[in-house]
Amino acid sequence: MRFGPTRLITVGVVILLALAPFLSPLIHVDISIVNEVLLFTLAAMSANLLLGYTGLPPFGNAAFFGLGTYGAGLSIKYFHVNFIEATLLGTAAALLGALVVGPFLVRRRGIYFGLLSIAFGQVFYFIAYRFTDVTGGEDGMNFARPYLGISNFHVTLHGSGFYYLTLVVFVASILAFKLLVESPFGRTLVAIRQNEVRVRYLGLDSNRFVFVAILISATMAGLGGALFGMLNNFAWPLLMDWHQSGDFVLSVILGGSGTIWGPLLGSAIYVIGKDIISSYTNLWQIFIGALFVACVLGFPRGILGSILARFGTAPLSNESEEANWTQSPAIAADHHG
Amino acid sequence: MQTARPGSTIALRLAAIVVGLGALLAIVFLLSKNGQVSTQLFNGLVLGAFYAIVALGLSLIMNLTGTINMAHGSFMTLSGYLAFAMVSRGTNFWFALIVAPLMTVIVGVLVERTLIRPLYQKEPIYSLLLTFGLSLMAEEIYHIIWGANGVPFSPPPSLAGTVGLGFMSFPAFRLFIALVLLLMIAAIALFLTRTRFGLRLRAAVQDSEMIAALGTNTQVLYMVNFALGIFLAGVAGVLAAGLLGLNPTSGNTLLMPAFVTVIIGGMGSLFGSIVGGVLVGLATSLTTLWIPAASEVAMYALMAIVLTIRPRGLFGEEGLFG
Amino acid sequence: MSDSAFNRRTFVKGAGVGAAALVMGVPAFIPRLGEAADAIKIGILEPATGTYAFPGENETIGIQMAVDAWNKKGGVMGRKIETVNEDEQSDPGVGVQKARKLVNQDKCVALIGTVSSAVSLSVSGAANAMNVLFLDSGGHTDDVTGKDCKWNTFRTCHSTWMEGHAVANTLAKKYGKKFYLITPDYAFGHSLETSFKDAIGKLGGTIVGNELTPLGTTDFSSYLTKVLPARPDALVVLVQGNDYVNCMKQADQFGLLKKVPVGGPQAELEPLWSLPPEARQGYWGIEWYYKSDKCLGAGNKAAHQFVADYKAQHPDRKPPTARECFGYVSMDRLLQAMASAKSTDAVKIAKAMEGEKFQSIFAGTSYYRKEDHQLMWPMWVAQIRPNGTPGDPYDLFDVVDTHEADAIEQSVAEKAKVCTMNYPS
Amino acid sequence: MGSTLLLEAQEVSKYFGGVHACEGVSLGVREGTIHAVIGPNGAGKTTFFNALSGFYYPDRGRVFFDGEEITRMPNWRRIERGMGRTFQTPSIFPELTVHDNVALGVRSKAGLAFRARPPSGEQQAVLERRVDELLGFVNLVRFKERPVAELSHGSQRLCEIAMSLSTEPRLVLLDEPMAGLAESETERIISVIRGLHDRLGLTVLFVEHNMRVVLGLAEMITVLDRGRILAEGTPSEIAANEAVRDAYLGKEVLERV
Repeated sequence: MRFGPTRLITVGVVILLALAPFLSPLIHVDISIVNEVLLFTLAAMSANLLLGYTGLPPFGNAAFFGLGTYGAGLSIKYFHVNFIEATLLGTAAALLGALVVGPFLVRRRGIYFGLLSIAFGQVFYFIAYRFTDVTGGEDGMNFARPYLGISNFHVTLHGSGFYYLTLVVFVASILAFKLLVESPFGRTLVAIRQNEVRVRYLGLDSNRFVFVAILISATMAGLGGALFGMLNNFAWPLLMDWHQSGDFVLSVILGGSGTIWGPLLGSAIYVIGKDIISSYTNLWQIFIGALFVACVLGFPRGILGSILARFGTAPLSNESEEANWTQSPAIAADHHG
Repeated sequence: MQTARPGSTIALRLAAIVVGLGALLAIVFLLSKNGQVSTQLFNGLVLGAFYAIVALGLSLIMNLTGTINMAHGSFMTLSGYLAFAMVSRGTNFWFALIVAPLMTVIVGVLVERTLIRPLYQKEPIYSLLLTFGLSLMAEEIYHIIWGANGVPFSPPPSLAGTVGLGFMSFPAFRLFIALVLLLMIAAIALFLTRTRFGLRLRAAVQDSEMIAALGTNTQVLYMVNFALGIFLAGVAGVLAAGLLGLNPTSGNTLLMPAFVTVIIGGMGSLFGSIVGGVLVGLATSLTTLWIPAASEVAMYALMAIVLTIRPRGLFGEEGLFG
Repeated sequence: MSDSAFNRRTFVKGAGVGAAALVMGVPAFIPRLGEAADAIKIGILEPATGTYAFPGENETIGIQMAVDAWNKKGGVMGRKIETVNEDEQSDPGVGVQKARKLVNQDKCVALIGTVSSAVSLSVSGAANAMNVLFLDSGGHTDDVTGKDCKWNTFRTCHSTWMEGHAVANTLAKKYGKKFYLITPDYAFGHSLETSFKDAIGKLGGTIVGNELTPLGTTDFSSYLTKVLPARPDALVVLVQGNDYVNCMKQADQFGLLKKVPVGGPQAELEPLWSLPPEARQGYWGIEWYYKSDKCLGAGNKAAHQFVADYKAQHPDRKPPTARECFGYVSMDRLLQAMASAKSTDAVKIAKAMEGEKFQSIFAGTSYYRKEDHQLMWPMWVAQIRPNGTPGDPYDLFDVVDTHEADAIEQSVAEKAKVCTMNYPS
Repeated sequence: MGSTLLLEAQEVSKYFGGVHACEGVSLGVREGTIHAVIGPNGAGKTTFFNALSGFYYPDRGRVFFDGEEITRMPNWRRIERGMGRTFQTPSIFPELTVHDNVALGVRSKAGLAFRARPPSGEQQAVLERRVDELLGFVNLVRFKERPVAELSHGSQRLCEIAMSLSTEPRLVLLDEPMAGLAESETERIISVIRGLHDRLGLTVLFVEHNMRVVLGLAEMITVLDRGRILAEGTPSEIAANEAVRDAYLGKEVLERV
């Protein structure tokens, strides 16, 4: 096993995250914000799987995130489940949502994928918003943080305890993500991003890959959402709004799409930056807007992407051909003549 | 494969619009015994014309350069505020209706030249994020200049009150809006079919390699096209300020329906934007009449149905975004 | 010319650059203003951006005026009062995050603020989890002092139940028995609707139509055209904020306001000021008014002084609205309770606030009810003067009625069915 | 020369709007032959090719592969059945290395592409051997670890041919394999195409408008003009055909042959 710079960075990041409860007060940031960064990153990674690896612009991932939150919240509120059960149920809710909308999305590419994913996301948003009797509607829904639920281990985690639990889930997710994108399946996704027509002419049903990618993406977002719900003990419809999806996508691009650690970097800058700026000025929206502009004009490959490109290990560029922004007839061919 | 399009297509489509609108109006008159339905249809048409004009601007910009302008709503708001600033200083409404959009166009062109132009060769997601950032900034800037509270902006007294149409009475300002929007749609159609520049624009939209062949300066084409889109947004912005309200976020509320309009009509089709606008307007206003609870979802449902049947929207053309 | 040249965070001047540096990931400790070791810190959570920014600004000013007044008197228990502002962005999630930050990082001993009911509820829950006092200054939904009531949460503004019941009487008296409702289709609207229906039912009135309009509706024409055919005696508008502006503006354009009288349980000055005069009509429930002795109390020096101080301190702003009153009363009572409890312990302050009778910047004597922590104060009904009064274009309300709290709020027995206070043991 | 038809098109038509890109074209490709489709620009060659390979479906007519009707079979399934194709502009994964480009197809054929588990050491060794074999065939072994985008146009095309062979097809469709190539590169491609037939025993159908190449390479030629079949026959028959001469062939070309 080589102990190269990548591994060094990985270990460094994990150590930094492990020390966060002690470091974050130094920059006047509550540990719950760092906690939020990790969960936000899970959602950003789920967006990255579609955007950076498969080449589809995911503007509906907030809906899956929110399904995770509501799934966990509702099951706690109405069925009094424990922490682990709530996490699993929330994740399952997101997966279920993806199973419903996936078939509609799977044949779309480019802008149409993006806009259709917004539309389906908004449908979930309106469901949460309308079912006031169940979800609390616009007012949102309070619920208690459940017991952890490992055999007789009746503990409710708070503050750093909850943070470390999240960190474990997070590190496991990052590892799983890395294995996934380096697996044959992941490589096929990257190939789809670069040239889907060729993938099909190598005898692979690309829609099948896209469908599974959507399911995996939704599951990751749902996992993040479920934990996010229990972090805040609150679920509210705005979580599912497409603006939230836009924040995930920005974080991916800011950090570097198509990279493993990019979403973490992007989410950290976005979430912590917003938290800090909005504490110091009411004009924070101008700064966040400027961040969007600066990111697009200054770091089109993302911060991590630019750094990696400098050191020669170029990540997948975002400037692939038009390939996935146009929908070749060859892709929809088996459904539309 | 050369898929030559007959030059008269646009004219034919225009005729189709006129016939279609005529048919709708006929329905309105047939149903006029039920004043509610006819008024509602009329409302839907006015609303639809609004969506259409906003969508037309979005569509022009999107078609030629692949820029998804999330700041379109902010330009509408800006135009509204500029008109408000003029009118509240005693300027005449009609003057403001023309000049505010033109001033907005200047801002728009500056933004296009400095910020959006570098992104033309990149994936649309970049311009989308950039313009989204701009809209965040714009909202806060309007807040600083004009305050967080909405400002009172009303149409001139000559357009106040209602007009009796025989079968129903309708707000004069809404009729005026319908008229202006129809005129603008007609003017755009004429511009695109009858002027050299318009023809080039259309050619360029269909095949970006053709611009070079035509010897047209691409950058100028992009700029004028953007300006045109913003001008449409500007006029819509002033009218919307009079009809709805004017506050830092008001333009953005029209943005999502306009995007849905573009998708339903089909990207790449200006005609589609017009038809899409009318459909979205009618769908929204009729669902509020019959199934109010579904009114928000109506346009998304319409979009999902259209895309399931026609993946490129009603009049979408191949090759442009798919 | 602008309202918002005013910047709440006066201490921030120049900190924007520092914040920009922070965003680039430079770890730095930027101390907040003062940091006087023995100051008592209180966290203000108000929307500074988005649709509710204006009421948010107004509540903040009210809060700040109370703080200034107490600091001038030497603070509480000899300690200065310091406030830390956070923008809750009208987003319940942000509200929770900011609440935690104010308590955990800034060491605030109490939280105050919010405009949107959703944020009030989420902050109320978060504050409860941290055992911190929360004064809901401006979120109206019944649940805050109803089924979601918490020992640590006190509400100053009126509940939707009070609003619905206050105006019903006047509308029935002035207009008749048949009403057509335009209701915002979310939790706040539904509870306002329930309350109004209850009140009007008891008065023998009927609802001949009810339009549920989504929050953020821009085009109300579809709903408004259904009103006339139903032949109501009055149109009752429950929507708020920008929706209120759109609704009234379009009701005017459709000529509806000339044919059907209009009114509603809650009209705020903020949206009314952004309406053109011809769309300002009717009888409305109001929560406080800067120019009426009915509201302020004829001989109530404190109230008149507050209005005068406000004008002196903020010469460029429009007159104070009910939002300034909410902010002021909330903060003033919080500090008073702290002073009487001689402690910053949340439970002790809460106990000191419960049931304590007081007079403030409005007419009469009132108290935060022990059973639900709702401030029991009157509501008023006003007729709108479209163009204000000579010399004061902002003077839109002609206050006609006063409704005492006991007559319009649910009884203690009713409340006991949904709300139980569980103090930490 | 086998006598069964490996690929058969019956009256295939494809319209774009009002344009009849391809009208009632029938054609049979006998197993083990090299068959060419020629015609001037805009004759509908590529449209016909796309309809055969399932890039899109024909509006009318039927297509058979090895006796099975495949008219509306998804393109990826045709590859499973034993078709392979290249495109006018090489369709490759520009950012991946030559090795990875070809390996994807090999994994696809081996049924490993959909798996989240990395292949076992044994499987991997088999895969690598197959990749080397394919690269050896097109003579690109030396570029194995280079991103395809860095290769010359001709090498990219060779890489694409190796990719289309990676799924072990029985029939290879080549869309203008010589388009945009320099003389020397053309020779390489020609010898590879011959190799497909002679060494691998594959059936080849290709579109080309370089007449010299066609006449020298194909055993059977179909001439398209304005979306219809103009003539069909052996190279010598085509070279002698008056209609073809008039419609399409420059005289000097024929004389040079």
